[in-house]
Amino acid sequence: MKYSYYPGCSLEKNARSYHVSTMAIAKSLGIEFVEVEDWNCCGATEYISIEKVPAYALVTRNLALAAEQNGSTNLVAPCSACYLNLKKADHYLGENVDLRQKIDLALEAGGLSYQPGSLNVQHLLEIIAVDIGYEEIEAQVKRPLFNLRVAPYYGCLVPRPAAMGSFDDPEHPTSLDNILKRLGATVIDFPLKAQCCGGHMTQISEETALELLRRLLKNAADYKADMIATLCPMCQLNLDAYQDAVNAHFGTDYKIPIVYFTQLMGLAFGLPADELGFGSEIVSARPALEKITLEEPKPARTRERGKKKTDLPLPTRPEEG
Amino acid sequence: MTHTVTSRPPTLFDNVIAETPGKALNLHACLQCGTCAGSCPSGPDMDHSPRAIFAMLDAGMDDEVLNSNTPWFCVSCYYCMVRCPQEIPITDIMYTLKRLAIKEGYYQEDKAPEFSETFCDFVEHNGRSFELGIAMRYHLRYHPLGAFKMAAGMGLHLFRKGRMDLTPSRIKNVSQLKSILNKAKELGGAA
Amino acid sequence: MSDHFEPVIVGFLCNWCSYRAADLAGTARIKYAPNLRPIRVMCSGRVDPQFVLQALRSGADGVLIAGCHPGECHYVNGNIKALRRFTLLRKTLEQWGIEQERVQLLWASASEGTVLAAAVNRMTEELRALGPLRWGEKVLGDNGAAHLVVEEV
Amino acid sequence: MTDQKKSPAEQEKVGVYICHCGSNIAGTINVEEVAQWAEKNPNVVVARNYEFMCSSTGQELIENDIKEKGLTRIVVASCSPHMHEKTFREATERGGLNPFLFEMANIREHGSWATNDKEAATSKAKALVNGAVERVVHHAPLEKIPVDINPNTLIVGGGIAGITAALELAEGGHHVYLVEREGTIGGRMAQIDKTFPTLDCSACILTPKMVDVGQNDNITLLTYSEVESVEGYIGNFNITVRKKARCVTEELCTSCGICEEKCPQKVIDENYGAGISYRKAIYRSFPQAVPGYPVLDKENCTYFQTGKCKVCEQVCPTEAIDYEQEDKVITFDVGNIILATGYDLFDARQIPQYGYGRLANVFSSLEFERMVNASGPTAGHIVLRDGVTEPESIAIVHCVGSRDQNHNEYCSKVCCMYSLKFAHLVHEHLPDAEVYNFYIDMRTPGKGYEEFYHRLLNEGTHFIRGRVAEITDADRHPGEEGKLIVQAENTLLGIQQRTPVDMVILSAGIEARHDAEDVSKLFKMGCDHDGFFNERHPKLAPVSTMTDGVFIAGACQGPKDIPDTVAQGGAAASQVAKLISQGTVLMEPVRASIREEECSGCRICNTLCPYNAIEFDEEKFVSRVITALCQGCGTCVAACPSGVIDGAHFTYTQVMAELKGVLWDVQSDVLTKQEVA
Repeated sequence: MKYSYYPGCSLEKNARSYHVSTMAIAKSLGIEFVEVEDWNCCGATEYISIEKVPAYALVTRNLALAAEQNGSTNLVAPCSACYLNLKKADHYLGENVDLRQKIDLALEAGGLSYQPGSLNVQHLLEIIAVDIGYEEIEAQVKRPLFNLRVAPYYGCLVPRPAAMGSFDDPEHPTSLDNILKRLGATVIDFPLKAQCCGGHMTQISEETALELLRRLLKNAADYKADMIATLCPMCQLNLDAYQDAVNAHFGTDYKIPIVYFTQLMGLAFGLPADELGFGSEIVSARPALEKITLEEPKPARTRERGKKKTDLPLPTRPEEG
Repeated sequence: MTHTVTSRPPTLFDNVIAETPGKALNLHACLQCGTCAGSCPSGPDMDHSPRAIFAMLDAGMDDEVLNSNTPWFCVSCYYCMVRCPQEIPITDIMYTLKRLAIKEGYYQEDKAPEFSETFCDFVEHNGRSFELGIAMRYHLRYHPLGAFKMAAGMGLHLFRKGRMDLTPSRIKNVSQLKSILNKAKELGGAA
Repeated sequence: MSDHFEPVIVGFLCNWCSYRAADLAGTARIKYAPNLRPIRVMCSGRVDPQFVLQALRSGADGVLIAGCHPGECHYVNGNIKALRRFTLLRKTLEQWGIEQERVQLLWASASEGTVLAAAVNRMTEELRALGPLRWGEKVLGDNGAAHLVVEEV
Repeated sequence: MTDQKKSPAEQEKVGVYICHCGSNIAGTINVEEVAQWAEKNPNVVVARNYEFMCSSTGQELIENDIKEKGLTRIVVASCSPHMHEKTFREATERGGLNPFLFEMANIREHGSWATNDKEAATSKAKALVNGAVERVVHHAPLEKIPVDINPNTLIVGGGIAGITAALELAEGGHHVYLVEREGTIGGRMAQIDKTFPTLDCSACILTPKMVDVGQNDNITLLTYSEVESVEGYIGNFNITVRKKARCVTEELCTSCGICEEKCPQKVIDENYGAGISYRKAIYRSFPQAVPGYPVLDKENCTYFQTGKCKVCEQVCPTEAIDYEQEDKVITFDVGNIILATGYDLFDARQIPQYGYGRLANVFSSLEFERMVNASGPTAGHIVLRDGVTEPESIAIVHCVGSRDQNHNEYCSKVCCMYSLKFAHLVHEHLPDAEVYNFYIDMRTPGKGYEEFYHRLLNEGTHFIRGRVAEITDADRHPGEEGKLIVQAENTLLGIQQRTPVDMVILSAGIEARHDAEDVSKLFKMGCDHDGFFNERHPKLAPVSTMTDGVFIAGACQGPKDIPDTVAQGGAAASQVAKLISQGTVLMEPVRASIREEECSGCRICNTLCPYNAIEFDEEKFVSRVITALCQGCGTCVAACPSGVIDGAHFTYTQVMAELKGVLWDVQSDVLTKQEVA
């Protein structure tokens, strides 16, 4: 399968490991990524806060380039913020005539043009969960992640806003859970899986940001997660790089490695850890990874309806229902 | 969603709707139910809850709205937006409020605008951002102590891990980007 | 296009849904384009293609056929029959170069006054853009020969 | 065409009457001008405008003109024919003309009310009036068709609405077939513990009525049955019902309940038990079930699944168990139908952030109704999902799935009140427990309802104005550990609150039955886009439908509490009783007829007719309409290739005339040449 690939600024440096591991598993899964030539920053959540039309123009230049270079009509972004900005621009331009006309003129000034809807903007998680599919993933597993307790963490911008059509539930997404289960990991029912890491709040009010991070770390720890699997550079950066700050600020002692789900996939696919960018995380993942065993754990006690005699029957879970 | 058009001069309420893409007209249908404020991760730090902001807009308390820190504390998690029973694009409205506040020259010192602006002129000159570099520069510019704390806190870590550099990468066709952005600014005005 | 052209639309409204929808639009004081001239039929299935052709020949710029939603027809499935005839009729009209917008089919239940009003507004706009039908030039040519053919349809 | 031959248009003397309807019409339309203009029409003898044509004086105008001026046709331009067509037809008749020699032009709903543009409204009015005049001259005198009313009635749904309607009719001496899908009648009301605001025990007031139904000779009770087909029309419906096999010989069963007691197979009771209690594979939903004999649920029966067991057969003292029993298909005739099919509860799993199905101690309102009910799984004790622990704090969440564009836009009407009732019941059962009601708006319209709210305020319930954002078990502080945290904005304080509680009750809204649309198709009547059945008129005909002889009652028409439901049950019954005592109804003579001499016998019409009302005469090789079956839709009229089917009162000539009439001002030259030629 062939996709146009928009790495985004983070993957160039701070989230290098995300990029490397993505490329590594792409090989195993037979995905071809064609990087968009001379792409520019998507504007993150900042640019749109200052100026609307330039913000959309900035994003749309990338869409225009991707469409023109036609590597594929499917444009993939591994970074949640980039993914949403690209998708949103494509959506609103199709919907809002006035904005569309302005952007057309702006692009024209750069000798470019873009027809909304001509690209299908996808997040990396979507193509792996939906286009590739769980069966194929399971087929690639050489070293199952037995006994590794992972908290699947989606963050905000992939599941939400669902208005433009989301491939997963905006409140209770399950695709990452399913991927990790197929890798053999023990996936915890992480209540905060789609809660917010604070985004750029670290730059605006550290107080606020640290509290948001604390909630996530505490809850993951309460569920005895060995690590948190993310799919967004911003989430990874905040949870990883500020973990010390959180501990210092709240007098806690969290040591939860934050890794990209692609790194865990690569590991399960039997690829060497150093080719997956392990080691670049600040809270080291090594101790957690050492917990991985060869034999499968006994299946965790699933809540049967009315286990104990006194118990009242439970309604079936949404997934089952 | 039909809304009767009147001849009176546009209020801030009208402008917010006009400047927000998507189903912004739904703002008229706000039930004041508080789902947005109840869902907001950073809500407790806002001086007015998003719901209150909408009520204030309706009441014509324009200064208070534009002075409010509410939009600046929005972390764009979009929970309010997916949960709103009236399908109001709340997160997008928060972006609009930020833009209008800047346009009207409101906003508190050493808050988000500078960070955003730092970010933006970076992008405009290089075509690429590199958050950490920007963060550093932002802190050095606006609160050196903060910057020191940062560096001490995480900056060094990242430095050691080779995840941070202070030289941004540049795109080839910066001139093309510039002409696009300049045209866009000319068309878009501040908001 | 003449600057003040106001299209005339003949509406065949079924007694049970769309005629009542128009009643409701009125009762609810929904203002919409006055260009529609409604004619009541018991069911959209009663709309004989000849009615439509006659309307266009008699100077209407467009015809709106409105019935109950599929599955809600008061007469089980008259509206589906209307749909079939409509599809065929539209094809025929296209042969004569009569634009699709000129003959439209609409589902509007008795509770959908807004739907009907919106449809009339939309259609009026579309026809304003298209301009007068000019049946004579389009279909008849100079001698009325083609006309006779039409009569037979 | 035939009616062209009779009465050449020129000879008719038409009277035109333009109604002001106060300012409703005259305010927008220049009625004076329209009248004067109309009088110019060669067929029009007199055109008047009058303030209120529907007033007795207005009608007398018509009557006198007919007598004095010898009018032969009448046109009234006023409101919708659905309003006053009847009125003016009667006036026409009193004047000595056949009522069908009248035509109405709707210049109010379709005219003055639909635009503010006076000029446009006036010219539209002219067009509509002219259409009516051109049409009416082609009208033919017609007689209404009398149809006998079969005095038997079908009632679908054995809830309180159906029960009420059935008893009203049966006690009035009319026979009723009451069809219920479940094994017993009783419906939702049988699941409920107490009723608001009086708090009397639901079962105590319901079961006597259920018993009455069971004992009334005028009621044929068909439980565990479903209607399969409906043929015919008002007065003469032919019904087919499938009586599902319950594997119990009703004649032999004494309702002793031993089979139920001994059955080894325990099943979660998703239906009556709301999924929170168990039943056996052979069961009665509750002890007071009517009828008293049980139902064997084959899907869960050990014998039917494995071929072994047969315990019930062994223990039954009267050998009433019959595993070979098969579905029975019953057919019967009725004159009228009442649909009282009730509602479904909104499935709270559609709102993941409320945790229903994931968080054990989040309960649906129906689950709580069962739990707090003395005959429920915990004998009325309010406990957590573990079945033993009493909650110390309970949150009641209003508007779950209601007033929400993402789910149901409408207000479910009963939730505020039953949430208040829940709060009260908690205070009653667990005096020390804290109760928090989270609401958007408190809606308590109804006799004694607001007073009930005040009572709850005094009982110390915490009322928090704010729609709940999320319910989570992810604690942030020691105080929240092991609790369910209800997060919402207290909108009156403008602050976000996290309220730790032991138990959450979701006050789920009311939805149309999942299969409401199929049912509406089966009975040939409409339902709105929410799936609730459409009434004929929201104010003046709330229990009638667009289909004559089919009535609706209760929550199948829209969210409703018990008093309203009972009222509608009664109303529907009296509508039916009226028709029964009338004995016959006069139906519009709008019927198709085939001019046999001209029929080519192509038989196209035969298959088109939705009522199989067209038969084919093999000897004469022509088609013929069975008038009694014809409903007058006109599909065949439009389809007849040789145009020999006349749709009375909607003939080709009449519609064409009206058509040309409404287009009087735009007739193109080409056409007039044609007309002349």
